[in-house]
Amino acid sequence: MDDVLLRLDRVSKHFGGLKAVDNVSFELAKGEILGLIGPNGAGKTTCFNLISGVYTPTSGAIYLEEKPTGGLPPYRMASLGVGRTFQVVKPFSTLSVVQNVMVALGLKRYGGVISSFAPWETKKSRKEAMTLLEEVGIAHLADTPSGQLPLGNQRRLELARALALMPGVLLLDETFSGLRHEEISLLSKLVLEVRNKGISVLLIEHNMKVAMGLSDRLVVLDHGRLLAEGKPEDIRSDPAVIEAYLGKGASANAS
Amino acid sequence: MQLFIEQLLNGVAMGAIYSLITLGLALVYGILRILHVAHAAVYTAGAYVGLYVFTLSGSLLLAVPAAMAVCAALGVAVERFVYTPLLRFPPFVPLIGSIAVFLAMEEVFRIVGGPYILSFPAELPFSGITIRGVVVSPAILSIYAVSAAVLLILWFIVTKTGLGLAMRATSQDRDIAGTMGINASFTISMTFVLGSAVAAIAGILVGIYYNQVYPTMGAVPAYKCLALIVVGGLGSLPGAVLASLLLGVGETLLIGYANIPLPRDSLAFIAMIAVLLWRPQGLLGGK
Amino acid sequence: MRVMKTAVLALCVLLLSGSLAFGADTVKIGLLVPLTGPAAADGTSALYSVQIALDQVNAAGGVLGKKVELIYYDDRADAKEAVALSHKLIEQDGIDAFVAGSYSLPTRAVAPIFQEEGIPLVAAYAIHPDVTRAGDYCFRNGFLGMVEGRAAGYTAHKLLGGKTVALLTSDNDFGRTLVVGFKEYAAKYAPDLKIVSEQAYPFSEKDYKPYLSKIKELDPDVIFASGYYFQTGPLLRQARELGIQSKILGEEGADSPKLMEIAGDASEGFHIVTNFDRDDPRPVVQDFLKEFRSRHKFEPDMVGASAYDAFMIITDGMKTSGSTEGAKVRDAIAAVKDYNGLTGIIGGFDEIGEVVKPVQVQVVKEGLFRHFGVVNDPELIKP
Amino acid sequence: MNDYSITILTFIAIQAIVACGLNVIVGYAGQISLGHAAFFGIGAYSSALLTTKAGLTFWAALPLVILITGSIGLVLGMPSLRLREDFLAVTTIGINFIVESVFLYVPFFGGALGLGGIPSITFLGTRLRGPNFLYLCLVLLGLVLLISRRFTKSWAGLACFALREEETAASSMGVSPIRFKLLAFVLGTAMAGMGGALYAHLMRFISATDFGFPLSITLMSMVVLGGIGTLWGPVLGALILGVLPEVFRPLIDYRMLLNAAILLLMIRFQPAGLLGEGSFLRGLFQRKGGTSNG
Amino acid sequence: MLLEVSDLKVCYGDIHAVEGVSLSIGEGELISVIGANGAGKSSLLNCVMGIVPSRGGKVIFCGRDITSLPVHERAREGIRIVPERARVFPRLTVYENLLAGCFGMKDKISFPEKLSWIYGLFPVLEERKSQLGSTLSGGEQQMLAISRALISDPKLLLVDEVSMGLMPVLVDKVFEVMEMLNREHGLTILLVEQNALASLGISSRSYVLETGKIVLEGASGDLLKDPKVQEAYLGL
Repeated sequence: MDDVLLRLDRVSKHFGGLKAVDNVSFELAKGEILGLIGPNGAGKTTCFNLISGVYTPTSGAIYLEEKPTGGLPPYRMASLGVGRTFQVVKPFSTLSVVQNVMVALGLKRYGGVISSFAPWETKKSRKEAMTLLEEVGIAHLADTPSGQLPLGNQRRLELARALALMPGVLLLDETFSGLRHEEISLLSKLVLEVRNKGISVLLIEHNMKVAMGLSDRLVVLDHGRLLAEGKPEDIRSDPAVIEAYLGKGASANAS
Repeated sequence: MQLFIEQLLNGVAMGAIYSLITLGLALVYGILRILHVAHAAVYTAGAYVGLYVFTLSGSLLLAVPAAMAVCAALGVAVERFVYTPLLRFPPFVPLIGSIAVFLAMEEVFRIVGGPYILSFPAELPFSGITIRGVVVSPAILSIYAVSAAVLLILWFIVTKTGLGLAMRATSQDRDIAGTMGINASFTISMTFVLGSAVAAIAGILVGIYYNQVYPTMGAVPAYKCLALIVVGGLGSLPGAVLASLLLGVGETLLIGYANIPLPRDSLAFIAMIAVLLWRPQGLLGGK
Repeated sequence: MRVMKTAVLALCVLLLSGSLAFGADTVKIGLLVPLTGPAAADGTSALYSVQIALDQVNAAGGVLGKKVELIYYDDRADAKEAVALSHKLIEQDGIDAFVAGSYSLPTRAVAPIFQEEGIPLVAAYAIHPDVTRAGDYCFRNGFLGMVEGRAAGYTAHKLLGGKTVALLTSDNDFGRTLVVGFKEYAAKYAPDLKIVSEQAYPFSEKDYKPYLSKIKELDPDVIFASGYYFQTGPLLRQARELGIQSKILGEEGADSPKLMEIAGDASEGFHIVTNFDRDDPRPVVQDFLKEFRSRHKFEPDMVGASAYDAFMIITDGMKTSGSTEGAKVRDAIAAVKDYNGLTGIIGGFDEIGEVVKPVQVQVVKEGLFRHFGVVNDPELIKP
Repeated sequence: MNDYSITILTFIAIQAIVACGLNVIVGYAGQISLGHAAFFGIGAYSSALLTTKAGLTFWAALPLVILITGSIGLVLGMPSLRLREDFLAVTTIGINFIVESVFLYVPFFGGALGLGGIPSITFLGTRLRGPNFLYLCLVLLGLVLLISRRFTKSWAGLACFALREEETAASSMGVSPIRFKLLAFVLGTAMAGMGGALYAHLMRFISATDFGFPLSITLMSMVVLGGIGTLWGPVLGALILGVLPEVFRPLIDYRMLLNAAILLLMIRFQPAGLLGEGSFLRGLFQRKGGTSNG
Repeated sequence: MLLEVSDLKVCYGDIHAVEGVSLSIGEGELISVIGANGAGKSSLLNCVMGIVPSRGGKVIFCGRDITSLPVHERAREGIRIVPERARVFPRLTVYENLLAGCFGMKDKISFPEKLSWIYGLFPVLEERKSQLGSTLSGGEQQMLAISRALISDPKLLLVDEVSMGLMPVLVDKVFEVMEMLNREHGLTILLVEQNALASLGISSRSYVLETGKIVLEGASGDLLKDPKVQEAYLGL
């Protein structure tokens, strides 16, 4: 692929003796939706933390537009265009919903001494934030403290926040879990729209229907290792995947 | 050489006293994650109650248990009325509560016991020994004996008894300990009982050793011992003892052999910052 | 927000302006003493002694036919509080003169205020040199560190016959100037006196063995151990426990009956240089001792005696000048000569306001401070 | 008002300035600091030295004092980047003790004798004293409040709030923890330095014990009591803790006990502070709508 | 019925995690609750155990209303939990972890007996009995968590996402043990799982939880065939 945006090259992350991510390589193309699936504890979120700079890889390298990024802290990754959501939602609890989004809108301001002292609550920034909140469907909650939102809306807020960074890559960590059916379809549509704007999406998803439905390609992790990679229909019928997911006994049962 | 051994013996005795106070702090930090500054007031209370009962009865055998009992009650009261209700707030809220308790209790000691230094005229039932010119005073002997006994008993309770198991389990995972039938709030109170009773012993020991009991005697230990539990690794009991002994010996030797321009009490904090730069989790702390 | 601000401000002003004193027909003398906090013991001593002085003056008919009123506040030995309270004493209470019964830091902070207002100030035991340098209204009844240091040198050399001395001082302003005075004496008057070691310990020290172990090896004739009684007491005990045989000399900070309680038998034969001689047969001393002992269940100390004198010097100045006017009282105090004080015969005050009087040397015998000697060489006691 | 009330109010205003600085660190950026008195002291000592030894006027020294204190704040704020909360708390206590002992034991800082002879402040040729000094303090307090308010409304302030709430998330939103934590330390300690300079020239004599750990506790209590992270909280806290001991003054023996007891009761029953979330005062005084951020 | 839960509600602040769940378990049953991440499964289980408070509804155990009992008293009534991610005590040895498991047990004499039974069940624990909990691998920690719950001979065992992060072999093993405990020892088990297939495979009845509410319930065999379940949870 010549328009590769993000590339993981034999990346490993060890915690003490635990190999959370073990020699994983995959690529994300521009404008692609790539699903990252695997059983609980397979290392998916660790992968996200490596890409977004929360963790530094034990070995291997990560390239963004072919520039190595390993070791850059999260805020540098954010300014390079990596936006993410968190599996365990991390709202800025006492800040209102719209302020949460503004934090991300400030990305371009935080670098300069003068620009970082400009006031944040301007008509322009509020309008930008409100547009994003409307997109994810929580504009009516703009002035509620984000800590008081139900989980579903907090997930939408996470998405709005990540979008506010105007990222080149969007990392969605189980953004759909805990949502109702109609919410899932609304946000799925949004993810597709985002992709159509040329933003690449890497998503972790447990709901197979959603994962299979949204993704152009899937990467399956198991015990930190890359188990399979391919189009949804291939993955669906891959016996190794079924076994990893459902256990041996189950694989016989299911097939 | 003789000087060196005397200094060393001294330093270990200082360290032993530190460790008796520090242990209570480490116990409390381990189970509640609170910096228990008021512990130093409990220690002062131990000295006062011990002295009072000793003056009335003339017997240390009565004074020590009485002081332990009163301090245990005091510790539990602080836990119940100040810490437990403030646990859900950021840690500096209970910390300020703790400091307020400490200051209030210092005032109570002054009002009840007077501002003057009281003497603790207990005669120790044995005399000192001299080995090859090295003088070991009865006070130092008793500090060794008492602190060794206390550490041993504490070690036994913490590692060998059901209560100790409950304490350790509660400090590592309070909810899960509860699911095993461990009554967390009772266990926490018992932790305060233990720590405070040991502090009472330390108070009496210091009172006798220096022959002084006064309202502000807790002021230095209150904060210095915080540095010690940080050096030891917050909540680690062996760490607390190790840090105390190291500091006791280190202070003594530094004063004895080097003319340092800074006072002894800031040494603990300098040591703490040095240790933190090297091992941010403390000497024996886990991650 | 604005509502809140004004409300709180109004409340505060209301609270502050609560207790305006009304000018009554009394002579008012102000006193600041630390009654809470770490210095509470000294403040309490000073207060008790001044109260005895007050009652004695009033029993004898007061000053200029008026009763004397004592207005005292607790300054916690804190400079900020002392500054605010001195304003309170001056404006709300309208005092005529002031007894500084507190430590150096607060006293030094308030001295310029009284100087500016023209109110005479007599410091009881604050030792910072700047107290009297604030101006001509400021006097001190206690010794400067230099004086007492020289006297200590003299005592160690002449009275105790020492040839070698180890210096072990409390590391605070007083301790340091004492050492300077001691060394000055040694350099000027006693070329045969050898200072074998010099150490300082921090104020909150409890464990003196590291220092003492060092001294023990040197085995000096005299140890000059400056410090307060709660420092010197344990120090004496620990020295004797270590088997140190040297004579030990302390200073006025150790002048408290608590010393003997703390040190026990180890205090026997301990010498101090101080400004209070309990064996002085003059009635002023013996009456005070009797009165203090009957009022309180413990022995008076040097801090109290010095505060007593500070109060008495002021009332005496009022009597001799026949006025309570600041300038006149100041002149009267400045002109004091051979005043019969509790802390000895006060020769007078020098041009800066420092007292000139003999330094007392006391020794502990059978658990009591007893007369040992006097240093009254004018060269040595000159401030 | 008489000089007594003015003196008390002047001290309150100075402490409010310093408490506002602490509030920037603790309230806005969520970093614990129990050694704030050290920076108050650094401000006081640097102003004292600049005006006595270097012969500068107060007005010339003030910007330098703010610069010096802020720079030292930058360096001593570094532990906050590495240590978790409780370790940081104890470390800042340690910084306070160490700074105090440096002042006390290094002869350059006057040692145990303290520093005296600090000139008073002159303004347009007249010496500032009494009410005029208070006005100066109030003007600077107003300035500090203005800066605080402006800070909460700036992107930098928003970044600090985000860091306070969720460091990982904030970092993933492009907020550099290093930059903004240190910024808060610099700003907060510079305010403390300004307060220190005022204190030095008010007292005209300073000594190390004026800047000990108990003062740090008082400052922290002011912030917590008034309402951590609120604009007016530190001022209200300073006012209460400044006036309370004066109210209790007639009860000589029980004064400090009552003071401590009231602090304890307030912490116990209004732990979020008097102007904090869910307090009774906030209900009374907070304007509708515009929240003052947390 | 051994356990009856009616209209149970759990909130965290203003967030509703469980919104009126009712379920019941008879003695000797093995029941599973399946659902996606964030459906409220763990909250439900933690609320039955008493770790999180309920905001409404009732929990009745052995005919006794235990809704307001604190967690340790529920434990003493005979409820035990295998928590999510095992949560073994990291700085206690394996042996001490097991000892803590029977803290409230009156009859201490049977402890060695129980211990050898556990060691028979999971021999690896005996090998590691003096190692600290934190040094065990993920699978060993799960085994320890199960053993710690079993050693007190509970009346009801709550199992929270035991398959999380385990190798398939171990998942199979763990589920086999669950099935065995239920069949051979008559242990009542309430299983909460994301791994729908495996848990439907061993349970008799199941509930499907979605966003805090029960949306489906019935015999596990029927649910396995339910198209909605197949689509959402089995990925088929």
